[in-house]
Amino acid sequence: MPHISARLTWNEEIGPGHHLMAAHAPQIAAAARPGQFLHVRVGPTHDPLLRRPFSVLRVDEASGQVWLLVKVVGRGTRLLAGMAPGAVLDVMGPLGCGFPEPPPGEEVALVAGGCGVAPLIFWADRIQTTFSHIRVVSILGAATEDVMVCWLDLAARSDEFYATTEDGSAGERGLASDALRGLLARRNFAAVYACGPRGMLKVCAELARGAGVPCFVAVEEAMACGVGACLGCVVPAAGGGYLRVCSDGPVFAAEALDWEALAT
Amino acid sequence: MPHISARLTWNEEIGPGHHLMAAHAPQIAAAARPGQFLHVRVGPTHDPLLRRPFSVLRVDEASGQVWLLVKVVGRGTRLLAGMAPGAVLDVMGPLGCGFPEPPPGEEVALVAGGCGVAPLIFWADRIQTTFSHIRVVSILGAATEDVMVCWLDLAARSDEFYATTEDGSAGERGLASDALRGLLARRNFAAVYACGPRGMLKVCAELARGAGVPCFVAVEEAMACGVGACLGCVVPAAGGGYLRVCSDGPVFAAEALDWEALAT
Amino acid sequence: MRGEAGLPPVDMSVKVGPLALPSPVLVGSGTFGFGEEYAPYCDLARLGAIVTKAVTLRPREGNPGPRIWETAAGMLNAIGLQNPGLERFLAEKLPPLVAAGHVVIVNIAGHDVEEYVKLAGALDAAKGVAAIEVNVSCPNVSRGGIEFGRDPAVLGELVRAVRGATRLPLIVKLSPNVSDIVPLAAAAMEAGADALSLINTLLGMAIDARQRRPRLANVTGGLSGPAIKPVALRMVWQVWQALRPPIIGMGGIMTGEDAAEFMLAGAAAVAVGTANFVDPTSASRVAAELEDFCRGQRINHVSELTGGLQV
Amino acid sequence: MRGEAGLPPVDMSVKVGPLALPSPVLVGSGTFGFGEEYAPYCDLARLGAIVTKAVTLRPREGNPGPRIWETAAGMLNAIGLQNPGLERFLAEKLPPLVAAGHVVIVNIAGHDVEEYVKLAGALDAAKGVAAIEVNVSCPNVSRGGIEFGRDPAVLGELVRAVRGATRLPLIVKLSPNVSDIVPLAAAAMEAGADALSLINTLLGMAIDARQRRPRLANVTGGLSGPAIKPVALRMVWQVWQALRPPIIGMGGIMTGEDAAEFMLAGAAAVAVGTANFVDPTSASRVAAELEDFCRGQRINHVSELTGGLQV
Ligand SMILES: Cc1cc2nc3c(=O)[nH]c(=O)nc-3n(C[C@H](O)[C@H](O)[C@H](O)COP(=O)(O)OP(=O)(O)OC[C@H]3O[C@@H](n4cnc5c(N)ncnc54)[C@H](O)[C@@H]3O)c2cc1C
Ligand SMILES: Cc1cc2nc3c(=O)[nH]c(=O)nc-3n(C[C@H](O)[C@H](O)[C@H](O)COP(=O)(O)OP(=O)(O)OC[C@H]3O[C@@H](n4cnc5c(N)ncnc54)[C@H](O)[C@@H]3O)c2cc1C
Ligand SMILES: Cc1cc2nc3c(=O)[nH]c(=O)nc-3n(C[C@H](O)[C@H](O)[C@H](O)COP(=O)(O)O)c2cc1C
Ligand SMILES: Cc1cc2nc3c(=O)[nH]c(=O)nc-3n(C[C@H](O)[C@H](O)[C@H](O)COP(=O)(O)O)c2cc1C
Ligand code: FES
Ligand code: FES
Repeated sequence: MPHISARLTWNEEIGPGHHLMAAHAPQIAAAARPGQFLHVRVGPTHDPLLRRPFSVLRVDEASGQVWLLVKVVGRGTRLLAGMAPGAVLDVMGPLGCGFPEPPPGEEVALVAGGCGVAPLIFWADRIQTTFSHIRVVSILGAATEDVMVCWLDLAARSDEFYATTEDGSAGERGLASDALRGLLARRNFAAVYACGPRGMLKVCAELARGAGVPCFVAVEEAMACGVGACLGCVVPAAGGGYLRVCSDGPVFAAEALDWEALAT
Repeated sequence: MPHISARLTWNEEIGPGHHLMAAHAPQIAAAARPGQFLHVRVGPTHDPLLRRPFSVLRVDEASGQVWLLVKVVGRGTRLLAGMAPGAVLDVMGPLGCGFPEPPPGEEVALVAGGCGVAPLIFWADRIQTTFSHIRVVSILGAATEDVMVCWLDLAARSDEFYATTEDGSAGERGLASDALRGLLARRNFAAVYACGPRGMLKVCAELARGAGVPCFVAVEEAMACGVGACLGCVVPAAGGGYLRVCSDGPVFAAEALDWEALAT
Repeated sequence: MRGEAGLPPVDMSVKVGPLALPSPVLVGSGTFGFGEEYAPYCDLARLGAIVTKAVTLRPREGNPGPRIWETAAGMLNAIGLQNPGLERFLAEKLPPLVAAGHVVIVNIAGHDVEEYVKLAGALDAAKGVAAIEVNVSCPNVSRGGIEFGRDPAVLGELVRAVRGATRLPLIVKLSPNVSDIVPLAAAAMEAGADALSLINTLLGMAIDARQRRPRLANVTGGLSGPAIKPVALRMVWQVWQALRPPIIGMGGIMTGEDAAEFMLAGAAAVAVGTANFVDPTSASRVAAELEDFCRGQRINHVSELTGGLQV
Repeated sequence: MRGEAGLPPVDMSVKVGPLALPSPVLVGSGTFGFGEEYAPYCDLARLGAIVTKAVTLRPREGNPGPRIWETAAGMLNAIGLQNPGLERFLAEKLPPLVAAGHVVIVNIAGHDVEEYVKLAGALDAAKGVAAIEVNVSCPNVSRGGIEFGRDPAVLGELVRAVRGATRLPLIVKLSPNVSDIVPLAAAAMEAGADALSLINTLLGMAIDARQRRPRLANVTGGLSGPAIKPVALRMVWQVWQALRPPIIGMGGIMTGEDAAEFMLAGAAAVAVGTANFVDPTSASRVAAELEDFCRGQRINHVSELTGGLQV
């Protein structure tokens, strides 16, 4: 978990407000596991003050590059997305736990909502290289076609790929979780891995439980420290109490979380 | 006194920590008078919060450019000096009063200390074009040769030019005010115009008064509004009370200020 | 989104107690001079009222410089109530504002109850004053307002006396440098205030470590700007929860959305202060952005925001 | 400038009342966990002491999320004293810190005097606790410390009781949410405190205008970071001027120069809090920068800074 200066090498707007960015950070590229995140300073002054967490989308160990997908939602992501290649990023990472190894079985389902595609691309890639006996079935949901970014990166690393949009502008009309519902009814997944909005995660968790399939979700929550010290980023745990997204997660077994309390 | 967005067209480090910068701002270029300043935002967030004032060094009405000399002394100037051509500056100006017209006479003395050279270059230029019967005698003082910036710009607009450095690395060893002392003893200036550190201004004011020559000084003080509303930027007035640097100044007749109170 | 087709206009008029204003966006006392300096930058017609720099009975020179210092997302000031005094205010500053058709709220400060009473009486007799804002919290003048604003009994006495001297709407501007703002708000309202302004500056300090000297000649000063917004919002909400009085909220408002936050916390109107220094168009821009915000949220009347926070 | 040739080394050791520390730079309670999380980033050996997250008698779950929100140059937190409780602290958290040779200051919080007394007694009996810091100001737990920290009499009673339960150096951490910090500081010192920590967080609030909801589940939270530095400096200076007690200063310290400012205002030591989140090397970096600052200023012993402000 180094704390380093990484030179930005790529910044491309690949969809409205969606930036694909790369930084030269060989230590991180070598160490990162799918599901982990980087904690990034977005400006040189005291405002904005806190770092911003972003999932690792992909690493290129040979060139020492780490790729991120940044969606502009507020001032921090706006500043980051405005940085030009050559700029130096202050990065901590990789942080948090990654996706757990697939349980025995033939195929797994990856369900991505919007920007949640980032860690699942990395995960699909890793499954294909490290657990090559396992088939990857991916679903990517987005609101509309133009914000369905990186779908090719996910599709290229999947054995089967499904896309959904809420308005039907690409793929099936509907939600990623609708597609999962259909697949779970017909198929026998060893595990479901999901990353996206909380509502989607909740439905995925419910569907997987109904089908008796282990489900792992990557969760987002506002962070301060990113290393487990401040107790700021918690989500409610199933047995009561709280878990830290930054260090107990961001990937959790669905049954570890109290979905009732989480949804509110 | 417009409030505009101006594109940065030039940023060159002309001495250690000294940046010559230009922005495209035709309205300002047309309106600015020597001694006036621009009030510039140095970042897009709430930190740093306040604008920073900089004297106009020169305008180019034909190309609509305004030139500034920025010395890096703190975080605001560091941010500004780090901006690349193409960046958009949020600028208010020209603000404040300029140098008053030279009184009747044959020659005037311009005394610049360090960055104080900026408004005097503009003033020398304007005197040469508008009051061409008046000879400009300039003195530029700096700590050392490498921070003696823009001397050529001043010298080129002066009929006589003297340089001083504290370590003797360029020009005479000593202070700009020492050079003024010598000149005042031999010459009959219509006015002395000075811009630089307060200690230098005080000596210039005393010397000019001793010689019976009107003296005008351009003063610096931390500013908030820059337009006379906040009463934050005051200097003590000769008769008691306070004057606003931003709107009563930044150029004052030396006798308008309470030098005793100012120096502390 | 302004003027977006098909969307109804937003009614921006508000009532702050007895005071009817064309817009909920005012300016913070002391941050807008007497209005004239910002006229070239800011559309004063969009403002609900212009709140003047504090006026005192006699002219005041104010504190020596340095009077201001920038801090992280904020600034300290120790102006020290520099102002031309009541007489010159009435003769020179007020008439042009009134002639231009502005709603004028006059902020007053005094050394003792008597001075406040005299000020209020004179403003009551003047033409064109819409309301009086009583500054009981200026932390910069040693014998000044701060004691009034820290003790409910002392504050009540002051407000009662001023109330007796004028029929104009009376706004009491509270200090945030207190353990509990609610008893002070209650004391002011019980003593006859029509509305409360929340908040004045937090008392702060900055040091030049190399010179080992305070950055301000006055040593301490008032902290304002975005840095204090969370404290200001909390106080507005606390007072609103406890008393539901008419509140003018302020403290670090930079955008229309900031203004909406203050209104949701309980403010009937808001004031833009330090933001004017950062962007001279701030006050009218905040008004325009607030209107846009309402339009985007399908709010027909801006006052629907007041106290609308769901807890 | 560190290690610049010809310059003498700086003695960084300080005394905070009876407590001798190898460096004046500590960490703020609750911002450094129990030390373990920052060990990979920060050279803990450069720190004067590690101040733990608040420990309570029984384990606490803490508040529901969202617990934090970023504000301009600051952040709000409403963690709600989540901690494993005294027993597990003594069994699991304290021993590794002690084994690593760190000076450990344990921050304690309770619902009532009795809980504080029990905590102090148990820590007195434990091995390796260098001092106790009594948190009387955590604004997040409704029945929690805040009342203790707002009334001099109540505070004095608490401190006296805790004083009776331990011979360890006793540090009382005051709340800044008060009208006048000096009487509270005086009450704590008179009741037997050895030192004061100044300041805890300012009570603040943030609102999501579009959702019309508070940003924190707890509605209000504690404001920390550079935004509050001017308020913290002012309070340290006020208390120093009035009482000259041993002070641990904190509130927005990001750099060694910030630390020097607090010491000049009167602090014998300082704590780095929110800065740890921004830069995980902050605490040791601040110590190194402070040492460099002293060297640059030709100061041989860092404690020469304490109270050195020239007013
Ligand atoms: C483990 C993890 C992985 C993430 N991966 C990605 C990714 O790959 N691509 C991507 O675009 N976004 C990702 N996010 C979300 C991203 O961190 C936020 O969108 C970002 O912090 C928003 O910052 P802002 O200043 O633009 O927004 P603002 O709304 O202005 O931020 C205000 C505060 O809220 C926090 N915040 C706001 N939204 C979120 C959020 N969804 N999650 C966490 N904190 C938030 C910010 O960090 C900041 O502290 C991830 C979040 C987490 C926790
Ligand atoms: C009328 C006028 C004209 C000026 N012209 C020039 C110029 O042509 N070139 C140039 O390099 N500098 C000029 N200055 C000084 C310049 O404004 C400051 O150096 C700059 O504001 C420092 O900002 P900072 O953030 O880098 O420094 P910091 O020390 O970090 O600033 C902290 C605060 O103090 C204020 N401040 C610090 N030093 C000064 C100062 N000397 N004058 C005013 N405010 C100050 C800053 O504006 C800021 O609010 C001028 C100042 C004035 C008042
Ligand atoms: C430079 C300056 C001068 C001020 N003068 C006064 C004043 O004369 N009377 C008053 O009641 N408040 C005064 N204030 C306080 C503001 O009106 C306002 O309450 C405070 O600054 C918080 O709002 P802001 O953060 O938007 O600035 C002053 C503030 C500043 C920054
Ligand atoms: C997330 C967080 C948790 C905190 N928890 C505690 C605590 O448990 N006990 C305590 O006395 N202070 C606590 N504090 C207050 C800090 O120790 C410190 O006094 C305050 O944050 C001001 O310093 P800073 O601005 O450097 O953070 C906490 C602060 C933060 C930001
Ligand atoms: S962000 Fe601090 S514990 Fe997770
Ligand atoms: S900077 Fe506001 S009056 Fe000069």
